[in-house]
Amino acid sequence: MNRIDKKEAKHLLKQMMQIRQFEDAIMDLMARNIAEGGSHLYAGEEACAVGAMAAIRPDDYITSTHRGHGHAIAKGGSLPELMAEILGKETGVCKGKGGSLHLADVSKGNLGANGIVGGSIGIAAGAGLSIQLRGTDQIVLCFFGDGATNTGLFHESLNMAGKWKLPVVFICENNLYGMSVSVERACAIKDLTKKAVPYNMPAECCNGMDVLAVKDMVTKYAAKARTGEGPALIVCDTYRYYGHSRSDPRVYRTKEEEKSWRDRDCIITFGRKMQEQNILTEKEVTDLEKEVTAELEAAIDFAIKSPDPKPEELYKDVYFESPSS
Amino acid sequence: MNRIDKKEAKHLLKQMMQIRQFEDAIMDLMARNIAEGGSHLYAGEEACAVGAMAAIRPDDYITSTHRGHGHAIAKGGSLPELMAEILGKETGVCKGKGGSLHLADVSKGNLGANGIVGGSIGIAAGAGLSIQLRGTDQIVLCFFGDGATNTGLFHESLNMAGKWKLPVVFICENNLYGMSVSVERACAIKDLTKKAVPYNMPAECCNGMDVLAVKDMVTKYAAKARTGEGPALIVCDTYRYYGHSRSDPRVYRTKEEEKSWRDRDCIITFGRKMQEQNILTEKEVTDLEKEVTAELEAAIDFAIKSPDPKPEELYKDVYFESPSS
Amino acid sequence: MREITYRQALNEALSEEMERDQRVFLMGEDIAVYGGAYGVTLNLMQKFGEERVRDTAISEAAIIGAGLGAAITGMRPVVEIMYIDFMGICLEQIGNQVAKIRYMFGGKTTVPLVIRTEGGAGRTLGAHHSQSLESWFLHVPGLKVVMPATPADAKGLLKSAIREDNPILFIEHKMLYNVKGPVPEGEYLLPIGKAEVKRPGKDATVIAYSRMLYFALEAAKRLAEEGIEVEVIDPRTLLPLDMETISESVRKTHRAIIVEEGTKTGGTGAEIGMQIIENCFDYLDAPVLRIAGADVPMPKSAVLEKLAIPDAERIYREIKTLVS
Amino acid sequence: MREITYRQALNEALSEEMERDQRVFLMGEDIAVYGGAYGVTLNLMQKFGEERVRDTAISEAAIIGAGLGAAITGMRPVVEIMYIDFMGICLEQIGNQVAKIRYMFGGKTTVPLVIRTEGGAGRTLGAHHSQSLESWFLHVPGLKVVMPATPADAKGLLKSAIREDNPILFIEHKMLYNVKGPVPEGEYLLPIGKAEVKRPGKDATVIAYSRMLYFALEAAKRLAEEGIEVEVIDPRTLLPLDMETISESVRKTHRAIIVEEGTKTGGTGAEIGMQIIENCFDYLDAPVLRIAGADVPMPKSAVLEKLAIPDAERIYREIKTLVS
Ligand SMILES: Cc1ncc(C[n+]2csc(CCOP(=O)(O)OP(=O)(O)O)c2C)c(N)n1
Ligand SMILES: Cc1ncc(C[n+]2csc(CCOP(=O)(O)OP(=O)(O)O)c2C)c(N)n1
Ligand SMILES: [Mg+2]
Ligand SMILES: [Mg+2]
Repeated sequence: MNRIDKKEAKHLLKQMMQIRQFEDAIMDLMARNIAEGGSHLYAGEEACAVGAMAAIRPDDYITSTHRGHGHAIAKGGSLPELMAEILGKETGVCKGKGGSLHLADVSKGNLGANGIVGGSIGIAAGAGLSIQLRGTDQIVLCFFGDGATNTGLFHESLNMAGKWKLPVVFICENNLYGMSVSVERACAIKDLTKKAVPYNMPAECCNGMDVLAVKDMVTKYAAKARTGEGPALIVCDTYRYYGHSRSDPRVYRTKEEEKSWRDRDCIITFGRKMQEQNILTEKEVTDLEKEVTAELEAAIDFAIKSPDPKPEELYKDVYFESPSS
Repeated sequence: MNRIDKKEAKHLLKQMMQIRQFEDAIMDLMARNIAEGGSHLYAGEEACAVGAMAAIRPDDYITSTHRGHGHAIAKGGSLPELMAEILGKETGVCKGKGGSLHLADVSKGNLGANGIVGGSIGIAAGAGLSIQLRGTDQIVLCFFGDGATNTGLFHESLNMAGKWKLPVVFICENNLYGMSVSVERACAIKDLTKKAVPYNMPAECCNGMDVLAVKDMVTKYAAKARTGEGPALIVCDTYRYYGHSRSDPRVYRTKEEEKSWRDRDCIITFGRKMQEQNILTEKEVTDLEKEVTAELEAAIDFAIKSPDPKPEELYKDVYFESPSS
Repeated sequence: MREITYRQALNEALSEEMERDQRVFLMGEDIAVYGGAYGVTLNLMQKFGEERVRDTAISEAAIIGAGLGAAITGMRPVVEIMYIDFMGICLEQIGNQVAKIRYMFGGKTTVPLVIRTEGGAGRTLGAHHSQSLESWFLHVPGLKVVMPATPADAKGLLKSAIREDNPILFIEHKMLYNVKGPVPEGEYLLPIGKAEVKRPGKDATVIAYSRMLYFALEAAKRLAEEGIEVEVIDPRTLLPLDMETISESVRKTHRAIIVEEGTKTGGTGAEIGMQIIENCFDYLDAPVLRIAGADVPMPKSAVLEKLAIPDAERIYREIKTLVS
Repeated sequence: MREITYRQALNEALSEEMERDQRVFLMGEDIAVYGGAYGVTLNLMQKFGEERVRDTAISEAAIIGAGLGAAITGMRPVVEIMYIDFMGICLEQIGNQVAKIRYMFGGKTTVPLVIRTEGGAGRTLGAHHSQSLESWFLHVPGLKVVMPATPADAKGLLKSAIREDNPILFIEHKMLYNVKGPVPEGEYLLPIGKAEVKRPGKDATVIAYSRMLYFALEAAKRLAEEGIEVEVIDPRTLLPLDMETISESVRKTHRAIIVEEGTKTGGTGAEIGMQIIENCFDYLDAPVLRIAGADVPMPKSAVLEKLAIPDAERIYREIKTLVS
């Protein structure tokens, strides 16, 4: 089933590797106290962001979450600028003011990570409404976690999108836990696609460890959204490898469970499959890995060497000041 | 199908008449500028409150809404005290501090009307949790409108109740509109029972113009809640006769629609049915009507003649002050 | 000049801006078919269609979130929250998202969003429909807070607000909608952030806004009859505050009184008062006086409601005591 | 006396009160299995079971609503909101329901509910996890607001809060959890609403709470080395405020400084400052000074974050300028 060509295979694999190495690097930078503050790492879930972004256009929008590095990279963010932002540097994509929880790049259609669980779901609906009012054929991908489906705003926004047939594809990255609380302990039901029932939109589950499965699923519903058929909910089953945050001892899950998911690692399985299908050679895969490592080293170097924001930046950007005033 | 006896028939009919006359009286008091401020009248929906309350015990709890006069009366509130409260008098059930939007009587299990749409649904969940923790076999009836099902708190609370199997029966009084916005224009779906799907609880629709239908439906789910089987959602189809509030010109609905619902009036149809079934005589019905009219006159008289709260009441009851302090 | 009501002035401002700029659209509960709980958006749906004047479900947080999403992707939404009392439902979206997004994004976006709402007591609606919660929003950097008192100010400030590239909370007062006054026709813009001296005087400076401006002016008139000339300033915009105009006045009069309808503790009087202390301490002959609402939830009873907020009589009395 | 951390002191208070009173139970996100984002509830689930220490879904509004429902039907809930930054999600429930229900019901119920949360900057978590939003809650009559700085105060005040029949917002500080101090074992109750002089002095009164208390004390020490003796008062409870203790001090020192971490405009310094003006105007030799956070969303950069909130050096400098 040679569904993709070499170029695309490389692109998908490379983005997943970029995200993985980016996250591993941050783990390391945190251990070395170079990266301060919290960072919710996306390692393990790469297939979701990469598969989803492969299904949309550069002028489409996304909204992201507290676990947003992967989305930012897959939506075309620059590794050095993103890394610098996470270190709070002047050269960061948000000038060091946003940080890990607020990675954003409106110019690339990334309407932002968000420190508030569920906090960007309304923004996604609004971007969809804006598209509808402006009459363009853009769409919005709205990412959020399983935990976010228990916030009120999730429901208010899906109702709005469902009622107005907004061009938004809602993508729930179901990694089984919201921090320490499992889906079973947080939600009255386990099958999260059911959460779309009140909103008159289709919902489907998909293997979030398989980048092509995600891509296909998002392609299907992106097309519907683009042609005015309205929103959908996709639930990607996935897993985060690291703890929720640095200090998380992960008492709420077992080593066996962790291993069972790592056995399905999205990068390894996809690399292997591409080789089995003779789309990529082993050498191409290892070369890609090396290429990404070099990119990451450069990005880290850039970020570390970048200056901190200047003190006067503190008061800048609170308000837009029109040139005339 | 003589399912009820004379005593109960009288009780149900009388409560519905009390509510109807209460609301009509307030309409009149507002026209005469004796009742100030807003009042959302329950006329037309009486079968919901009366049928529901007939299915529970005095030590059960309810939470109510901005349209809460009917619930307060059916939960055993005293007509003079309720009327006095609506006029803001010292003798009111809340000493004139709550008013129409905040009728409450914790001693009778009425945890309060609420000025915030959806605002009491979390309180209902909490009362259910309290029952569960205290280990009693009480239950909670949580009333709200169709419009409230679009608030975030509705969903957060139903999820909590569903997950923890709290003894709460959620009762949606679907009167087709949230203020001026019809269910069709506000909700992505028309069948509001679907809103329970994500919360692992049964949901059923019922004729909210038929007091016995409501009673039967609530009886069924109250029994389940009481025995630990968890919550349920009941959607009562009903209609409010007056506008949303005094100033509402009702441009969003037609005279024909209004008439079609009035043709199904809960008091008339129930009175007629009881006569057809030889449970009540015509005279008993008219006597009941007169009895209620007399009660209402006394209540209005009491309320009008009651004094306003004393100025020093302004600062009282903000905090509980322990006798020792 | 023709006289129209505060309600009509607002309606006209919305209508003119929607005609001028296709990107402007309205969204809120009961604003389209019903024309707004207080009638401010009457007939706009008929004029501009259901696409641009949208009734929403009862979902305040999503209304704000959607407004923000639209604002950062090319539209200029004006959203309505029916009562300021409901702000606690969507304050996260306003405080964390709307107001902070520009800063968090390193200045790489603008947020041309107007959030209209109304507040205030006077209709004996009780604790959930009578509040004056503007002071919460003074504590939200990134937001601007506008509170017009007169029909002309309402029009001029709303039109300017819609043209701003910063998010604005625009707070009307339920008891002012029927107030009439002269309002310029057509293009009429007032600067956001500029106070106005509504009555000149020399013996004390009274800062009052929204409905309280009327009570302050009434009190000032009575005081004038007794030879006490107070200067009455309406800040109109509470954030940012025009301290230049206020300080200039206080340095002249040596006394400052702030009148606000909201509950006193943590209210706007605290902030305005402290800014006066910081800017004019050496000029003050008396402590800055706060005349404010009682620190209680708003009671239903008309008698208690009246006692819970300042009125002209109380303002008159308190100023007289201060100045004498 | 044994020394334990602020975190341990809080944990001990919860544990003791749960043992003492079966009606006390805990509810919040990640408080049971995980033991709380900052570890305050560690091991309490193991001790008291999953019924009484409950993990919830991410549903802040329902957490507050359910806490209230339980509180008025016989329980004494202690609920946790993980960050004060999330309060905008549930402020409607706190402001309109929790705080007002007693009054609206004509005094016919009590609300024994404690809402624990934490705030503050210092961990470069950016704009959504670093705020100090206590001043919003000063404007909510019916609520009490407690903010302990020391481990002993944390224990004594939390135990008292749980025994109160009024709703209490109990605000901890993320940078204080590891701070150690002497804490009495067993029964130890401190009165809600009582300030404490943390360091006596005569040249100026510094009012500082939560983490800022430590910075103020550090500044005071440095000033003392230069012969300037400032009195440092920790109000501990912000609502109601112990103005007796504060006024007494200001009347003695003739100067007042308020230090707060939150953004300045509309902050607690405004309210405390105005109360000082109202109570001590004639005793003041200088304007009341507010030392507060910058009026900006909290930036991520560690360098900017440090500049955004007061520190000991800045407090020292500003007081020195004021006193000299
Ligand atoms: C409104 C809100 N509540 C709580 C938190 C704290 N918090 C941050 S991430 C998280 C878990 C989110 O779970 P989920 O949505 O499943 O995303 P995941 O972390 O699993 O990717 C929590 C509780 C928050 N940031 N915002
Ligand atoms: C949170 C909130 N939003 C808006 C309002 C204004 N409002 C009061 S009643 C109402 C309609 C409620 O509709 P529904 O829940 O169907 O109840 P009904 O009035 O039909 O009984 C609205 C929008 C409010 N009180 N609270
Ligand atoms: Mg998750
Ligand atoms: Mg309705």
